[in-house]
Amino acid sequence: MKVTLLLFSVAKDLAGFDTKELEVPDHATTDDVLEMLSKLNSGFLAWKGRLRFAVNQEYVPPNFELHPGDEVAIIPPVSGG
Amino acid sequence: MKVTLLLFSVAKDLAGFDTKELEVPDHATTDDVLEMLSKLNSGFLAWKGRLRFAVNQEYVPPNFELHPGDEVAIIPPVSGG
Amino acid sequence: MMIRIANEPIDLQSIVRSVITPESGGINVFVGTTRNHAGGRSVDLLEYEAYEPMALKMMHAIVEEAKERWPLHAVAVVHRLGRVEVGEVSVAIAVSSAHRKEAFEATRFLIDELKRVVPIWKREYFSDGSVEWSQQTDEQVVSSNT
Amino acid sequence: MMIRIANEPIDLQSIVRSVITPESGGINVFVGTTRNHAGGRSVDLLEYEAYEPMALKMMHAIVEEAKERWPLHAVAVVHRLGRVEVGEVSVAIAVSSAHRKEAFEATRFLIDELKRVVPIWKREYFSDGSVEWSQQTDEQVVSSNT
Repeated sequence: MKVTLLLFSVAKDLAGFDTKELEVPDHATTDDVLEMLSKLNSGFLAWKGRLRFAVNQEYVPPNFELHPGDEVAIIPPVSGG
Repeated sequence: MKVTLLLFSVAKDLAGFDTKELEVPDHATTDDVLEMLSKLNSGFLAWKGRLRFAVNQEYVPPNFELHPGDEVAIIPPVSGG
Repeated sequence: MMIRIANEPIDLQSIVRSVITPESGGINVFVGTTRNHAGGRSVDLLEYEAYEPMALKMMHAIVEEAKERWPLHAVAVVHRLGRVEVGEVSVAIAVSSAHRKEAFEATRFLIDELKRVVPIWKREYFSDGSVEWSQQTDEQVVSSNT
Repeated sequence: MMIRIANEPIDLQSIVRSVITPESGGINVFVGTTRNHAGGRSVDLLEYEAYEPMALKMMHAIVEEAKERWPLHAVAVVHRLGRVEVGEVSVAIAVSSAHRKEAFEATRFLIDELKRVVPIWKREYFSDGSVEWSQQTDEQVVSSNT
């Protein structure tokens, strides 16, 4: 299935892109996405504990299951204000 | 001795004036001033516990002794803000 | 340090700008406006009077106390006098600090202290035509119908 | 309810005016400005980016939560994006209530929550030429020299 991946801040810098149509296995989870990214750049491993995921613009619990067409965003520690 | 009396808010309304050169006995205190005003308008008695005095633009303790030329102000409950 | 009594409308932008420093990370601002009710009764207008020289002295004194208690960068306190319509600004206090916690605490302290010690009085013009000195603390109301 | 992401300088007067209602007695405002230092190093400029649709959703969500917790009259939250010079306003939050206590508490809650959950990131342009994503909590700094 296809999901849309959005990356911001340090995650964007680590990946080298800010948005991508991603092909993932059925029932893939946010952990699986992070694993795919870690293969691209092992720097993601060091950030693992501090990256949150949002699916369709809502924060989701760890290892959240994805569905076709989901908008999946990686949210590094926010620093607004 | 002479002091300058300033009245504000309800105290001004009770006295009917806002400033007066007042002749008081030597060693007169703020309590003595309030007693003089109470003779002018007994309405001051009801307010006694809630009127503060300032002498030369500083709050003073109860029954504070006055000196010639003092600027004596009666400060009803303030309501700025 | 902008500490003043104003006879004209208060300009918030200039008050906030006066406390911004390059070191400041957090600015807190309290704005008091005229309410359309007091003690359950409808109010049309407020009128403020002050013992001006002492009011300014006390405003400086409470600012000095706030600066002793918290590491502040700058403070502004402006209070309006005269007639103030419903919805208009009667008082504005702005405080800047490196961190927001201190700015919040100092602003709260300053408005609480201002209301406690600064010799300023407001007269409420009620919709029923009566005019009274404000009784902030549910104290006996002295009427002065005009 | 003024809840926006702004690409232009923030106008404080209009933000405060947007929360004044005839019933309001106390308005509290938090203003965040760009500081000239971070972690002991000199900063020239900040640049903010956001996950905009989610940032707006979260801004609405925290405002709704504040309105459930406190009896508020009106709330405004505006965050700036893009380059913000030292001393310029990056965020402004204004809250009106009948009494000041609630306005102070709700404003404090809103800026704390905004900094915790709203997906906005700032990049610090240091005077030494390096550019880094801000690490608010003394976390490991990831450098991205440009």
